[in-house]
Amino acid sequence: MNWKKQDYDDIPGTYVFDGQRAHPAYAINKLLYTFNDQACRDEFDAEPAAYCDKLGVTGDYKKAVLEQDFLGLLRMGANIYFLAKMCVPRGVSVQDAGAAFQGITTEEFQQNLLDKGNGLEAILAKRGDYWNG
Amino acid sequence: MNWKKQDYDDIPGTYVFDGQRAHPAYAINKLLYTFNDQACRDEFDAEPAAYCDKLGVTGDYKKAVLEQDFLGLLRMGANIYFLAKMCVPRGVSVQDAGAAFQGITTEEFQQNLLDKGNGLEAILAKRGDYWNG
Amino acid sequence: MAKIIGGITSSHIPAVGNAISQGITQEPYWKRFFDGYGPAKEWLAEAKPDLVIVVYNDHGLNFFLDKVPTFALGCADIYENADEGWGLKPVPSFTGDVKLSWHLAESLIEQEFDICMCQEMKVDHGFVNPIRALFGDQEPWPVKAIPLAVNTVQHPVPSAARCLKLGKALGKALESYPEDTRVVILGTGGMSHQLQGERAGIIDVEFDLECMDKIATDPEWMTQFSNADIIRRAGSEGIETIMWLVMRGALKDDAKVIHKHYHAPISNTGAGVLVLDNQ
Amino acid sequence: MAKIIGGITSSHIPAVGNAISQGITQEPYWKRFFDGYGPAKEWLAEAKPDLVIVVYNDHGLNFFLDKVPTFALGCADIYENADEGWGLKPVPSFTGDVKLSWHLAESLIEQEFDICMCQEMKVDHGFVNPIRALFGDQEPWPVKAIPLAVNTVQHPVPSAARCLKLGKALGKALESYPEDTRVVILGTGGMSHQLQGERAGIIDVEFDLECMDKIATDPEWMTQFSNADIIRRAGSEGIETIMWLVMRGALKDDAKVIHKHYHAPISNTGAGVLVLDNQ
Ligand SMILES: [Fe+3]
Ligand SMILES: [Fe+3]
Repeated sequence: MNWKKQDYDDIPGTYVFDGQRAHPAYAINKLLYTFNDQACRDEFDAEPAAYCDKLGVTGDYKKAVLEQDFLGLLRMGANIYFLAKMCVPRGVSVQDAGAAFQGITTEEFQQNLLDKGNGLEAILAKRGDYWNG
Repeated sequence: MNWKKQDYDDIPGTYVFDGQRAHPAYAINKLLYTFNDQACRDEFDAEPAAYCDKLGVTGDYKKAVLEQDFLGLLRMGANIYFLAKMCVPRGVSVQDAGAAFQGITTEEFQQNLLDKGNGLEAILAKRGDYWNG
Repeated sequence: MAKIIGGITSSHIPAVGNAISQGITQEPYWKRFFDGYGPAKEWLAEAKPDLVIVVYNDHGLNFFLDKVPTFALGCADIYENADEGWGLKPVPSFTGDVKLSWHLAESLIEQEFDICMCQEMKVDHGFVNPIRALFGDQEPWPVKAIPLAVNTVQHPVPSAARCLKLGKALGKALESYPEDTRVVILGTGGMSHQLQGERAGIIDVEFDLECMDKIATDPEWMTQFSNADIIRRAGSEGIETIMWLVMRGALKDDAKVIHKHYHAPISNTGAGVLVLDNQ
Repeated sequence: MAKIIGGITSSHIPAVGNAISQGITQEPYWKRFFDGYGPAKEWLAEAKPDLVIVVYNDHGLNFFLDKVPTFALGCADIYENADEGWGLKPVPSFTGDVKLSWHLAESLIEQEFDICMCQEMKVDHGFVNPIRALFGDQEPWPVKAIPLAVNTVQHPVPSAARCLKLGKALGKALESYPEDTRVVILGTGGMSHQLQGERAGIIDVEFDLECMDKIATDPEWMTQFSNADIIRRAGSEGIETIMWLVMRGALKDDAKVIHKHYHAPISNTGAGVLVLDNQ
C-alpha cells in the first residue's frame, strides 16, 4: 500500500518530517545523531566508509555521506537538525543548505531573509503597542 | 520540604516505586540496568567495586552491591525488575527476595502462594461461566 | 479496512516463557495454566489475525528511568527480543507494520493521547510471552505484531480510566485505517501479585475474578478505582491489570465472551485468559 | 504555595547563543534583537523568580528517533548542557527541583497528560538560549530550572489546542504545590521560519504579529489552526510557536501584557518577546 495522504502534502517546497520521511532514513539519522559525541566524529573522520557500514548506512545514503552531498541527504530524509551536526562543522550552514535547495547563492538567500524585515518598524508602529527600542 | 503524602502510603508492606523511591536510587538502578549487556556483567564480575565507582554507586548502595545484600538494595529503592537482573543469575529468585522481606523461608513463601489457590475450582464452578479444563 | 476481530488477555510472567522453553507445560504445576489457552488457540486458528497489537509494560529492557513514557508505540519494521540480564537466548524477532504504526501514531496524537513514538524498540518478556503462549514457538511468527507499552513501573502510572480511553481511541484509529488487516489486541500482565515488600506474595482471587467479569462486560466499572485502590487490592505489580482496559476499550461494548479461564497461583500471580470476539 | 508570577516568550535559535558567546550582541545585526530583551530583564529583576519552567523542543541532543515523546518532563537534580555536534563548550549545568518535578508529573498524569518522565536529561540550545538571553551568562545560574520538552520535530506533533490544554493543566499542577516557589514559564522557539525544502527562508511577519497579539490576549484563537495550517503560514520549523501556548495556558486569562517586542529576520526566523505578568 501507499503511505496515506496528509493535509500538509500540498504545501509547496516543504517536506514535513513525518513517518514516511523518517522511516527509510532511520539509519542515516542515527549516524548523524552519533556526531554529538566527539569520539564518534573522530571515528567517522578516520574512516567514513567503515563508519557508514558499522551504522548500517548503505546505498545512496552512504554515497551521499561520502560525497558530503548534504542536499541529497536532506532530500532522502535526513532531518535538518541531525544533518546540521555533520554540515555545520564542515563550514556548510543551514542557510547554505536552504540556498542550495532553491538553487540560489547563500548571499541571495540571506538578502531574501533581510527583505522580510523591510518596513517592519512601520508595521509595528501601526499596531501600536510594540516596544521599538 | 518533605515529599508529599500519597494515597498509597498507608498500604502495609508495600513500597510503591514513585519519585520519592526512585530519586535517591537512580544510580543503583542504572547500574542494574546495564546488566542487560553481557559485556557489562563481565566488567562488573571482574571488578565489582571499580564498576560501582564508574557508575557512581557509592556509600550504602555500593556496600550492599558488594555484599550482594539484595534485600538491603530493595529497601533502599532498587526496583524489583532491575534488581532481578543481578539476583536471578546469582540463584536468588524474586520469590527468595519476597520471602526474605517477610523473614520466612522460600518454601513457606511458596506454600503461602499455593494456599491462595485453595478451593479455586469450587469458586469458579459457583461463578459458572469459567472454563475449567 | 482494518478490522479488530477480537481481544485476548494473558499473563506475561517470565516463568511462562521458561516453562515453554523447558517443555514442561504439561507437568502438574503448569498443566491447568497452559490448558486454559486451548480455546484461545482454537479461536485464533479460526479467526486468522494478520496482526496483533500487544499492550504490555517494559520491565527494564527498552526503557530505563531516564525516559519513562506513559504510552509508547512501536513504529519499526522489526522488533527484537533481547537478553534481559539473565543470559536467555532471545526468541526470533517480530515483524511489524510501519504504515499501520504511523497511522496509529497520527490518529492517537490527534485524539490527544501524548504517545512516545519508537522507531527502534526491543521487546521483553511482557510482549513475548503472551505471543508464545497463544501461538507456540514458531519461526517466523505467524502474525505481525505492534508493541504498545504502558508504564506500570515508575509511578505515577496512568489511571484505569485513562487506559480505557486509550483503548477507545485505539479502536477509532484502527477503524479509520484503509488497508484490510485483521487485528487482535492482546491485553497482558497482571493479575493480582506483589513482588516486593512485606506484603509480597499476595493474590486476591475474588478481586481478580470480579475484574475479569467486569472487564468482559462492564469495563467502566474498573474506572471507579484509583491506582492506590488497585494496588491495595491487587498488589503493587497487580496494577498491570489496567493494561487489559486498553484492549477492552478498543472493542465493541457488546463484544462476545468466547472464553474465560482463571488460574492461581502461577509463579507469583493470578492469571486470567479472556477471549472476546468483536466480529 | 507555588505561584506563577509570569510568562515570557523567546526565540531559542543557536545563533543567539553564539552571539552572546562572541560578545556581539550590540553589533548592528544583533542590537535591535537583544535590546528587545531589556524590559524583560527589568521585569525579571523585579519579579525575582525562584524557578523557570522552560517549554522547548529538543533538536537531537537528548532524544533520538528511537524514542520521541510528545511531552517530556525533567525530574532530575541537575540538567547538563552538552556538545550538540559542533564542539561548542557547554554552558554551566542547571539546578532542578525534583520534588516540584515529581509533583508536576503526578498532577499532569492525573489530568490525563501522558508525559514522559526523565530522571536524566541533557538540555540543548532550545532550553539554554532563552535563559542566556534573559539572565545573561552566569555561573551559577540565578534561578532553578525544569525542562518541559515538546515534540515539534518528528510528526505527528501535538496540536496547538493540546499544547494550550497542557498549559492549563500545568497551571493547575503548580497551583496545588504546597511549597512557596515563584515560577516563571518560558515559552520558546518559533516564530515563522523554515529551514528545509525549496521554501526555506520564509518569514511571515503579519502572521507572527497576529500570533503574538492573540497569544497574549486570546490564545484560543490559535487552536482554530491545524498543524498543517500553521506550517503553511509559518513554515515547517515555525510550528515551534505552538509551545508558546503551553506557557500561555498556565497563566490567567487576563494576565497583564508588560512587554511586546518583535524582530525579523534574525538568523532564519521572526523572533518575539512577550512578557506577561500573572500577579
Ligand atoms: Fe509484568
Ligand atoms: Fe528550535
